[in-house]
Amino acid sequence: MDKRLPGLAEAVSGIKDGATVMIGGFGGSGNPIELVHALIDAGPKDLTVINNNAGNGKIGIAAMIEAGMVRKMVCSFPKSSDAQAFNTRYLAGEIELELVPQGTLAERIRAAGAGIPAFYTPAGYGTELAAGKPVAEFEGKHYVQERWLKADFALVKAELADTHGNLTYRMAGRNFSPLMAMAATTTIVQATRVLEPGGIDPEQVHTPGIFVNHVIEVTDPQQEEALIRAGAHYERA
Amino acid sequence: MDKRLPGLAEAVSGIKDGATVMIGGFGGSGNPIELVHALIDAGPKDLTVINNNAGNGKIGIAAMIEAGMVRKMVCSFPKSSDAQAFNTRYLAGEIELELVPQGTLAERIRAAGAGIPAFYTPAGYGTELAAGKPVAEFEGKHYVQERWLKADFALVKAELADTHGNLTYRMAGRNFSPLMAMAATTTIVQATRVLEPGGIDPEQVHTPGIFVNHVIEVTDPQQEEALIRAGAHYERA
Amino acid sequence: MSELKLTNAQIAWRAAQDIEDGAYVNLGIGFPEMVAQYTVEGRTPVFHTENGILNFGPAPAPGEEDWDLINAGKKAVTLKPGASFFHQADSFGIVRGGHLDVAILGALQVAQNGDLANWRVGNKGVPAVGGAMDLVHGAKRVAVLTDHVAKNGAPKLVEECSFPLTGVACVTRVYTSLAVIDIEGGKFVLREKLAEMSMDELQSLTGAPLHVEGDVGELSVPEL
Amino acid sequence: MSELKLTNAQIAWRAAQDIEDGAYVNLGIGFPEMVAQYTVEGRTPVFHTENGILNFGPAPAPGEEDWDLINAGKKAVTLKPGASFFHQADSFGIVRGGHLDVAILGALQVAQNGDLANWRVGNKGVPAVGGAMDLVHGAKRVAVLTDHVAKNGAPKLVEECSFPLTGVACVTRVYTSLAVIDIEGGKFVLREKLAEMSMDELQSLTGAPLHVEGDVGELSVPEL
Repeated sequence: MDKRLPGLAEAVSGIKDGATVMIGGFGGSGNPIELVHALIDAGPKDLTVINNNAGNGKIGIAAMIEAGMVRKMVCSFPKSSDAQAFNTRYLAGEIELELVPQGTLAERIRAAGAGIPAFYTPAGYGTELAAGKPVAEFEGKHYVQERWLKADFALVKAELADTHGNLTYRMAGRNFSPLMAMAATTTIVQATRVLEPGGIDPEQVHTPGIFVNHVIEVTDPQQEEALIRAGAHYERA
Repeated sequence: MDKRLPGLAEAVSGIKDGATVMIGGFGGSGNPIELVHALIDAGPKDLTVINNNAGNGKIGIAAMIEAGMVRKMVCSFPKSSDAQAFNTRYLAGEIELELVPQGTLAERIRAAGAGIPAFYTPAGYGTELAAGKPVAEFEGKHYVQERWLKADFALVKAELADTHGNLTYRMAGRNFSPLMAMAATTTIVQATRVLEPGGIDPEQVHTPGIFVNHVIEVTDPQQEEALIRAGAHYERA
Repeated sequence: MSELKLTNAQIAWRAAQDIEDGAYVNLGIGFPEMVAQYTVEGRTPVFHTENGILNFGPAPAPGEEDWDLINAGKKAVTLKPGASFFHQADSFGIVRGGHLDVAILGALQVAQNGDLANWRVGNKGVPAVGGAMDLVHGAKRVAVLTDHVAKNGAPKLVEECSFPLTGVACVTRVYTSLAVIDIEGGKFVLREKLAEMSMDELQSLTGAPLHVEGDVGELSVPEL
Repeated sequence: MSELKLTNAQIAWRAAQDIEDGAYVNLGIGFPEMVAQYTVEGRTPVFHTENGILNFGPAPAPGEEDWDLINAGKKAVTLKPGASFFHQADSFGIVRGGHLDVAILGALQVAQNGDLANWRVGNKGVPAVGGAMDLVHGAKRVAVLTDHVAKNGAPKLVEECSFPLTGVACVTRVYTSLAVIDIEGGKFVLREKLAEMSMDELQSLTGAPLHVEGDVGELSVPEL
C-alpha cells in the first residue's frame, strides 16, 4: 500500500464542479496552501468550502473566491485582517454563507467522521443561529440538535506522513485537520516529509492512515500568515 | 501546580459509598490494578463501576465484586476467561448490569466529557438493548438516541505523566482511559513515571492535564493478564 | 472431505479471496479471525481491532506476549510497520463512520433481509455484547462466516431471526459451508455453491428462498 | 483618573484577582486577553485557546513568531512547560464539557438573567461568531468585562438584550468600569462599586435593578 501521488495537480484532479471541499487550517496555521493553489489551477466551480474562516488576503481560500470557484462557505468566522474577497461577494449576494459556531462546526465534522448523524449541544440555543433547529431539554437544560457535516474532499496539511497515510501535525496547525480527514470521502494530504511505514511511532500518530487517501510530499510548505504579510497574490497560472 | 499525591491510599480516599467509578482498561491491557486494589483496601460500598468488562479472575474489578463493593456494573462484555465473581452474583440477582454496546459505551463516555448530552447511533437499533430508547430517522436510516455517561471518579493507568497531569498511554492500554479522564468529576491517574512539566512533548500528549486531578507514580505496575495467569488473588489487607 | 461441506478453514479461505489489496478489515472474535491466515499472496490488507489498533499482525511467539498489545479477543498480537493506536471513541468512529472496507463476523442466524443474530441464543445466562452491535453498521461490506445449518440441523439462513437481533438489515454477504450468498433487496441471492450439491438440496437446507440472478459460480476451495 | 471610571486595564486587573492558582482559563479575543497581564503574583493559571492549545504564554519577540503557534485571535503566542496541543473537537469538548474554571468574555449587552449579546450589533454587514456561542456554555464561571455604559451613554446592563443573543442565561459575573456584579436568580446583585459613586448614580447608569445582598465592597484597583 502506497498512498503517495507524484504531484499536487494529480492530487486535486478528481475535484469537480459542485463538490464540497473541507480545507484544514485556522487563521494562518495549518493551511494546505499548496493544495489550495493547485485546486485554483484546476479550476472547478460551484464549490462548497468548509473552513473556520473565509479566506484572508489574496491567496488560499480568498484567491479561490476571487477566481469565482466558491458558491457557498461554511465557516464560523468569515472576518479576517483582509477579508475583502469574501465580504465583497457576500454583500453583493454572490456567495452563500452558512455560519456555524466554531465548536459546533468542529463537532459536526467529527460526527460525520464517526457515523453520528445528529447530536445535541448547548451552543446557539436561544440565538438566531439555532432558528428552526430542533431543541430538547436534558437534565433541566436546553440544547440544540445539530447534524453531521460531510464533504466529498478534505485538503489537509500534515508535518509527517507515512506511505500508509498515518499523519502527525505541527503545533496548533492541527486544529480541524484530524476531524476533516475523518469526515470526507476522499482525504488529500500534503506533508512536509513522507516516510516509510514505521517512520512514525504508532503511539504518536495523530490521524490513522485509514482516514487518508492520497499523500503528496511538499517539502518546504508556505505559511499563509507569512504570505499575507508579504502581500502575496495567487492567480491561476 | 503539582497534581502529585504521595500514595495510592490518599488518591482513593475521596471515593465514598454510592459513588460511580469509571475504571480504564480493556481485557488485560491498561488496567490501573494498583489503584483498584487501593480502592478495595479503602472499602467503599454500593459502587457503580463502569468498565468494558466485569472483572476477571480474583483481582481488580473481580476482587471488588468479591468484596461486595459493587452494586451495579455498566459494561459491554461481562464475560471473561474467569468471570465467576460477576456471574455468580448476577445470576443470583445480587448485582445489577447495564449492558451497553462497546462503541456506544465509548461514545457515551466521550459525550459526557465533551458536554454532549445525547447523540444518535445506528448501534442497537431494532435490538433488545435499544428497547424503550428514542429512535429517529436521518437520511433514510434509523438511529437510537443515547445519553452521556458521567462518573464521579475515573481511575486511569498512564505510561508517562507530568505534574500538570498531561498523560501518554502505552500501546493498546489507551482504550477507554482518555475518554474516562474527560467524563469524571475527579480523575485519578497512576503513571509509571511522573515527569516535570515539559517532560512530555506538547504534540505527543494523549490526555491534556485539564482532565486530570491527581497523579500517583507507580513505577513498576502490574499487568492484569499476567496476574491472572499466575493465579493471583487480591483480598483487603 | 468426509461430508459434503467446507471446513471452517475453507470458509475463511473463501472469504479471504474477496479482500482486496490495501483493504481495511475488521475480523470478529473467533472463527472470523481465521480469515487473516488465508490472506491472498501479494495483498496487504490492514486489520483493525476495536480496542484501538490499526495494522496489527499475528500472535507473538509464546513467552513474547506484551499484554498491552492485544486484540478485541484479548489475545496478544504484534504490530506491522505503519500501525497506529487510538482510543475507543476514535476506534468505533472508524467502524460507524464507514471507514472499514469490510467487517467479517460470525452468525447464529441471518435473515433474508440482512438481519443478523449473533450475540445470544436466548434470555438465559449472562448477556455480553461487546462491539457486535457496532460492527454491523458502517463497514462498506458486512460479511458473515457460518456453517450453513446449525449443529441440530436447523437452517441458519432464515426468513426471520428467532434469536435476539444484533442488527437490522446489516449483512451484505454470507459465506457458508455450502455456498456464497449475497443479500440484496431483502432476498438471498445465490452466487456460488458446491458443485456436488444440487439446487434442491441446498434450498432444503436453507430457511428462506434462494434466488438466482445470473450465473451461479462453483464454490471451489483448496484442501486446507 | 480623569473621569470616575476604571480603565480597561483596571477592569482586567480586577478580574485577574478572582483567578485562582492553577485555574484553567479561557480569555476571549481582544479586551479579555489583557487579564493575563495582571495575573496575581504567585499564581499560575493555565490558559486555554480554543484553536487547540493549553498552557500558552505571551507573544514572542517581534520576528520570533511561528505562525503554527497562534491563539484564537490569530496572534502569535509561546508555550509554557506542560503545554499540550489537541484538535478542535477536543478543544471545544474542554469548553462544553465543563472543564474550564472560568471563561472571560467581552459584551455588548448583558441581561439581568445572564443573557449575553456580544457577537453582532444588528443584521448588517458580514456576520462572524467564532467560538463565542460555545464559550458561554460549560465553564464553571462565565465572566464578562465591559464598560458599564456604551459610548453613546446607553446602559450595557439591561433587563433584556436588544442585540442578537450569544447565549441564554449564561453569564455569572460582570466586571464593569464602575462595579462588580453577580447574576443570581435572574437578578443583578451588586458586589463591589467605586467608593466615589453613589448607589443612586450607579443605578441610573444601569438598565435593570441592582440588588444588594449583604455588604457591597469597595471596587479598589491600582493606577495602571
